[in-house]
Amino acid sequence: MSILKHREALLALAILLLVGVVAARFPAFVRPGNLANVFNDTSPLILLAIGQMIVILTKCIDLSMAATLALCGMVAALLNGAGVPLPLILVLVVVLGGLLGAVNGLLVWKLGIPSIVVTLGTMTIYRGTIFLITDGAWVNAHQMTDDFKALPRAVIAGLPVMSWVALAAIALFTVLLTRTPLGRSFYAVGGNPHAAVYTGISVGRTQFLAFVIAGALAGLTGYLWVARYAVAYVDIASGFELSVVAACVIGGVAIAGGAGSVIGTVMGALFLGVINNALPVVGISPFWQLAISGSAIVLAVAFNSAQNRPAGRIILKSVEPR
Amino acid sequence: MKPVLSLRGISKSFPGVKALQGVQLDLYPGQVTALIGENGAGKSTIVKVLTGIYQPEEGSIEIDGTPIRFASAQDASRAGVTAIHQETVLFDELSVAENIWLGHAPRTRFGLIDRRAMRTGATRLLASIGATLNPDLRLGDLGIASKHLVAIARALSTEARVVILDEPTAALSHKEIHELYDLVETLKRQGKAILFISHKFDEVFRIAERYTVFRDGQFVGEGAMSAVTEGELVQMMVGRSVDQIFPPRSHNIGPPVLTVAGYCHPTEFADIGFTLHRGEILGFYGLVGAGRSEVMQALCGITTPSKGAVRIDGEVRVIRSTHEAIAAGIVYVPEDRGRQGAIRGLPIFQNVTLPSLARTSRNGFLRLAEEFRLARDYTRRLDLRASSLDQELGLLSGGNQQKVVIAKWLATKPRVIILDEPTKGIDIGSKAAVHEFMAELAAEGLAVIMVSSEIPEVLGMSDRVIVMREGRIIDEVAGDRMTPETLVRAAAGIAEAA
Amino acid sequence: MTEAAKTVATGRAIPDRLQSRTTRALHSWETILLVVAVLVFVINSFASPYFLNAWNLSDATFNFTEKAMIAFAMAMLIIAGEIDLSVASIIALVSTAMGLAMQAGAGVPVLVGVGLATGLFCGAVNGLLVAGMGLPSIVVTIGTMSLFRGISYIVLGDKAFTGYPDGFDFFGQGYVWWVFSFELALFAVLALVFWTLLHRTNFGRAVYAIGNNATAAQFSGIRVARVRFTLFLLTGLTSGIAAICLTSRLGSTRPSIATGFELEVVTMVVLGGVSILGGSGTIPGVVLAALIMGMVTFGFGLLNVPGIVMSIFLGLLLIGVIAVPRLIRGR
Amino acid sequence: ENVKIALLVKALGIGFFEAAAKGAEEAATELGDVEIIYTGPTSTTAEGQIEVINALIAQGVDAIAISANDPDAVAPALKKAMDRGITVISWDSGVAPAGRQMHLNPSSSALIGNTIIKLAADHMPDGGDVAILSATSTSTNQNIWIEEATKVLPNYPGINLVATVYGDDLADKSYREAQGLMSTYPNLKAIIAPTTVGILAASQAVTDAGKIGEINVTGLGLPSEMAGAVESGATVSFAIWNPIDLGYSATMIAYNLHKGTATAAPGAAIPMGRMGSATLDDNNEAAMSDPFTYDKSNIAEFKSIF
Ligand SMILES: Nc1ncnc2c1ncn2[C@@H]1O[C@H](COP(=O)(O)OP(=O)(O)OP(=O)(O)O)[C@@H](O)[C@H]1O
Ligand SMILES: Nc1ncnc2c1ncn2[C@@H]1O[C@H](COP(=O)(O)OP(=O)(O)OP(=O)(O)O)[C@@H](O)[C@H]1O
Ligand SMILES: [Mg+2]
Ligand SMILES: [Mg+2]
Repeated sequence: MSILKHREALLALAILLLVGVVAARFPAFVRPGNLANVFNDTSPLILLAIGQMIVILTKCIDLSMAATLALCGMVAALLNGAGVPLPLILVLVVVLGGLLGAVNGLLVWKLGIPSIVVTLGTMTIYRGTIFLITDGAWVNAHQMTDDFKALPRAVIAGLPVMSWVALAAIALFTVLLTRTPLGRSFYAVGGNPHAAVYTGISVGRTQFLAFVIAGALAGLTGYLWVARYAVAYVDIASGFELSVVAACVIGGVAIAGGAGSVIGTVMGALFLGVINNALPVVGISPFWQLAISGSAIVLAVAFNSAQNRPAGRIILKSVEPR
Repeated sequence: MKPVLSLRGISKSFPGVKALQGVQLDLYPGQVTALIGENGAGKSTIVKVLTGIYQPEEGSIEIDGTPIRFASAQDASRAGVTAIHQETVLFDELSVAENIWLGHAPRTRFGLIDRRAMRTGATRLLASIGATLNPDLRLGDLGIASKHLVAIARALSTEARVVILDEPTAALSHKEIHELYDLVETLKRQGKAILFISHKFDEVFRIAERYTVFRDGQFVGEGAMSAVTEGELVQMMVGRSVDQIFPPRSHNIGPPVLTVAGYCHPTEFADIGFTLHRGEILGFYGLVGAGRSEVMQALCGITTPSKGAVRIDGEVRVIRSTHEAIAAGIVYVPEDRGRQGAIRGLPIFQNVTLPSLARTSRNGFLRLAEEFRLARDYTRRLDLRASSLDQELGLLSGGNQQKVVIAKWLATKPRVIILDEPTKGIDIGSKAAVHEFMAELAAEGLAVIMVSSEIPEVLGMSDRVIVMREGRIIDEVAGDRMTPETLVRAAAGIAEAA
Repeated sequence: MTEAAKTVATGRAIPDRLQSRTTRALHSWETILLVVAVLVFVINSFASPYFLNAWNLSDATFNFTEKAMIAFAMAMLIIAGEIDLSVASIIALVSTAMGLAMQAGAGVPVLVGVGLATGLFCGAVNGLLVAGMGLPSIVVTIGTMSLFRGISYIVLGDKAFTGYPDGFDFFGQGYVWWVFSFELALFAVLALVFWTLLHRTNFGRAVYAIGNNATAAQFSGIRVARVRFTLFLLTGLTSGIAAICLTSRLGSTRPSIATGFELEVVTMVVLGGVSILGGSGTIPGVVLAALIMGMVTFGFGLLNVPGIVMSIFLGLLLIGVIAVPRLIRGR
Repeated sequence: ENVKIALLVKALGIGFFEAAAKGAEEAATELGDVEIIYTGPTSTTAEGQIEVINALIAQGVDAIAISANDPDAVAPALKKAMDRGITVISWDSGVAPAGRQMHLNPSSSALIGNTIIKLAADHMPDGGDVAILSATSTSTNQNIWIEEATKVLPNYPGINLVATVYGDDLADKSYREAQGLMSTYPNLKAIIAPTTVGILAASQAVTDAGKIGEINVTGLGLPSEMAGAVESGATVSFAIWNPIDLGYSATMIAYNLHKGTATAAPGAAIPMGRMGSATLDDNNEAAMSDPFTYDKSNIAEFKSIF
């Protein structure tokens, strides 16, 4: 635990440093309004990264999250077009997202197909489904009702609802992961699947639940995304799955499962969010963005593994020559 | 007396193996029942059936005379059956308290985990078995013995009526083994029914009231411990009598082959020096964790020593990889067969030839005919039982896997062979075979190092014994000094009796 | 099996093989793939009148040749228990490097040299991070995936390299004989090379051993880190070769070149029966998977079915070919 | 035997191209013996378009009219198509001369470049900062327009172009880029987006930032998609040519070239049905018509058409 805390503190420091460097040249960047903006902008990444983290905890990976987001977002837009009331849409996208996650989970659980293969397949299937139900047509701002578009940007106590959703998810999942049997079983299943069976935890079922949670989060984010950017089409958030994995990795989630925390993941996402938002401000060409986040990932991995290296037994310290 | 738990006609098979065929087992309150059988007899399998991890194809489980089904480990735990399994089954990333309570943690009013209750409960349980561990520590930061204590505390946390111990002493030191015996006594007094699995007859006779014997997945017999002798038990286990455990040795010792001097490692060992001769068996004794394996692994290029010299036939050799070690004629048969020795997914013949590929191939290209020839030679020599040489190694029984692993090292035609705990967890029958084989190797002029934690084995097999403690050589024992007493004192760091 | 074991116990000699090689081949994954491939071929011939035409089939091979070249090396890497998600980005970086060389006035041989060297260099970076520092390959290569392509964005930004010298177009557009393109010939040659490497050499055996149990392989004297490093070099090299072909075929370089190739390559490898968990798989399987994927996309293309519908089909195929046998076996 | 003309677009599903496809069908009906194959990749990549081109060649279509994702990368594949006797023209977003017989610009590039600057300048009497939000960095047509716009910039004193960013024709990326522009340049007065995806996203971003009236979003957009922005005031005016006309004209040209009723050579005039005729310049390029400006006064009339 102490190593984990240590790592998160360092990551927080790195983010502060980054913000500080930017602020040194552009003080406007650290205006609370702008920082809130950065957070709001990073909210979808945070939401997805939390879901992905839970999946990774159980020794799986979900490459279909972005596709789930896109499909649920499109369905939300279509339901809106069909006159379905907003609260019902919200429920439906979360359920749909959960169902799509459940498909992944069932294939992993019941057929024992490795998650990377399953989600590689469902990733294209889910995205293709959007094309099948829309024929590729876009849903544009003028085809959406105002209240549909307004929800994520409605400001409550100084922050848009989108940010509040992310904050709520952070709180909810911190409690879930640290204080409920289900949460601890995610760690157990990933940390030592063999032992989990002996403890009466079903590895497959737990992995299934992780996929359902990830799917439901992606579904909710799908609505938020579509409503915020006021557009839905086949390709939204394409490639986002890799940013999500990157956020987890930078946040110290062990890709082998069993280790990681919500707060670390959130900071991993914020780290990427700050970079994305700061680059244009600092005047660095956006073409640098990819290389910078790539380097950050490699450094984070190297750093995490250096921290996790067993220190050795140091048995010799008690054997001083007499 | 009525049994608390009884099994009738239990069968369980795995692809290719009938692990259990209609076996029976009874456990009585306040009594220890010893389950005895060779490797692969099905002991661990019945434990897994009892704890709901495997579901048997046939048979019934009764608790207090009522039939019951265990669909999962949780069912069994609710019914009052708990086990300390043969393999450690804990979670490095979770805290001590969480490891103890995972799956049945105390809850607060809101249904959340009650961390305070968990912590105090853990402290209480640990105290009851004489351990003082901080329940907030990450389990991964603990040593092996402490982990074992946590496993025991976990088993006690469920208020079980039936406690199963599957080879609990295999990983423990002398002192800890005795603490465990005390604990078993306490549990007995509390009226719990105990199933105790062990290959060590002395401890079985010491703590058990009853015995049950399995052979090849079948029930052979049961009865009171007081009404049976060691010889009869062995007879039941193997279906024949095993009279002599250690083979006669021709102590025909030749010139030095391997000389080690001033060997050090930054964290694991220091100042190791010894000489090994042709035709000699050199024993390495020490408690678990003494650093013997690390020394051997350094000699074979798996870990890197910080300084020191290794000479083979008087010539200084620097060994930085296992590849170079094999070229120099040193091979290491590792203690952890499943992880370090056997490649279960590959066919038997490929396992055998893996370290010898340089010999069986031409210019880097494989020659299957050569490989089969080599594999045939060595598997025959070790009397391997398998249906074909291209069978996957993982489909063989543990003892046969071990034979393939040994064959693979012999096939490299080494000059020095290091066997690390060659008989750990092996039944008496196979043990004798391995011992005989070691004696043969030495007689053929091979230099043998045997790392072992079993005193009778060390004394019975070795020409000389080196004792290690905390990463250093404490003593070298030969001739008249080769007594159990000397070894135990040296290993435990107790001064020679005045 | 118990029975077999008993009879053997008396005879002692253990037979080399129980099943003949043909029996074994008939029960293999490759046979399933072959059946699927033939089915796809037959269905396509009926579905479109344009399918059975030598030139059309030859054009269709361009849909998979470049990806398949990488897939051979990727298959070995995955069998050894690692993965390289940066291959498409290596293509971008290699293509950019060749563009820079071209601007500096390099001729065709130099361009090819630069391409291969850059590919090897990228492979070495991955190899160093994974084999040298012991980092998990999946995250390392997600990182270098951004890094390599990122460098190419930094160099090129919104520009493109065009105007590759005459003769350079041969690699992606030239024909060796009749309808057989240079790319197709190279694909065949590489298939043979990698088949030999994986199935007929000590190196290939080491790859399987590492994928099954790396610790035991190390204890058996296999230089695990060196093998892993070499495998990353190979994916780097084949990505470099693919980059030369693709750049030549497109006649230009953009930083967005080959976007999304990595997942198609992995799909091809997995469809080819390589276990994503490492330890098993064959090159013929990958060749068949490449043919299937190429024919499916081409067949759908002839019917003017949008690409995304093809990818649904491939996604279903990917899950289906793995799920169906498991379902039949009752898992 | 029908003439098979493939209308190959950057990606399926984009409103602009859907409208162009309508125009192509209109031309087909008018000509009577034409079959339109409306096709394209699902994302805007050159590799995707090449696979489609290969499939079109294999089907033996008579003509391909392409709006290219990359002018250079698709050229070899299109050259192969021409070698096999297929008529190839590009429209909207062009192809390098080696890969097509002629290119139909929706309007003259110079005119478009001037128009997008003028639309911004008209509502900035005191001058100020403007920024451009384009499509992908490789989009041929956008790059040319931006180049032309930069050329005429000196004619608009006081107008200061501070940045050009790329939203890749992705709504979310364009939105974020627009946000970035607003936070980086606090004095920004206008965002010019010469792409229908970008202008829509930028007007949404400006609306969300509460900067309607402060920042004017303009550029090229579709009336149906922009109606809301014009009503809210985020966009005062924008321009576009009629995509239906564009699809119609491209089809007509492809048909005429295929039938041999016209040849693609500098100076030639190729008939485009109701749109008159296209006169080729030295690069074998032609312009269809002038862009048309939409604002509050006429948007209602056009938003139901395209
Ligand atoms: N998961 C499994 N898959 C296949 N075979 C198995 C499995 N588990 C056990 N077996 C086989 O079942 C038989 C009984 O094994 P079991 O582990 O119960 O033996 P054991 O008596 O506990 O032996 P040991 O003394 O070595 O612990 C062996 O032949 C073993 O190879
Ligand atoms: N203090 C400790 N902390 C953590 N792990 C330990 C400690 N002591 C021993 N171990 C572990 O216990 C195992 C046995 O240790 P080691 O191999 O050094 O002892 P050995 O004398 O060779 O014992 P063995 O007889 O089991 O071979 C090793 O895997 C080691 O990692
Ligand atoms: Mg056992
Ligand atoms: Mg050891």
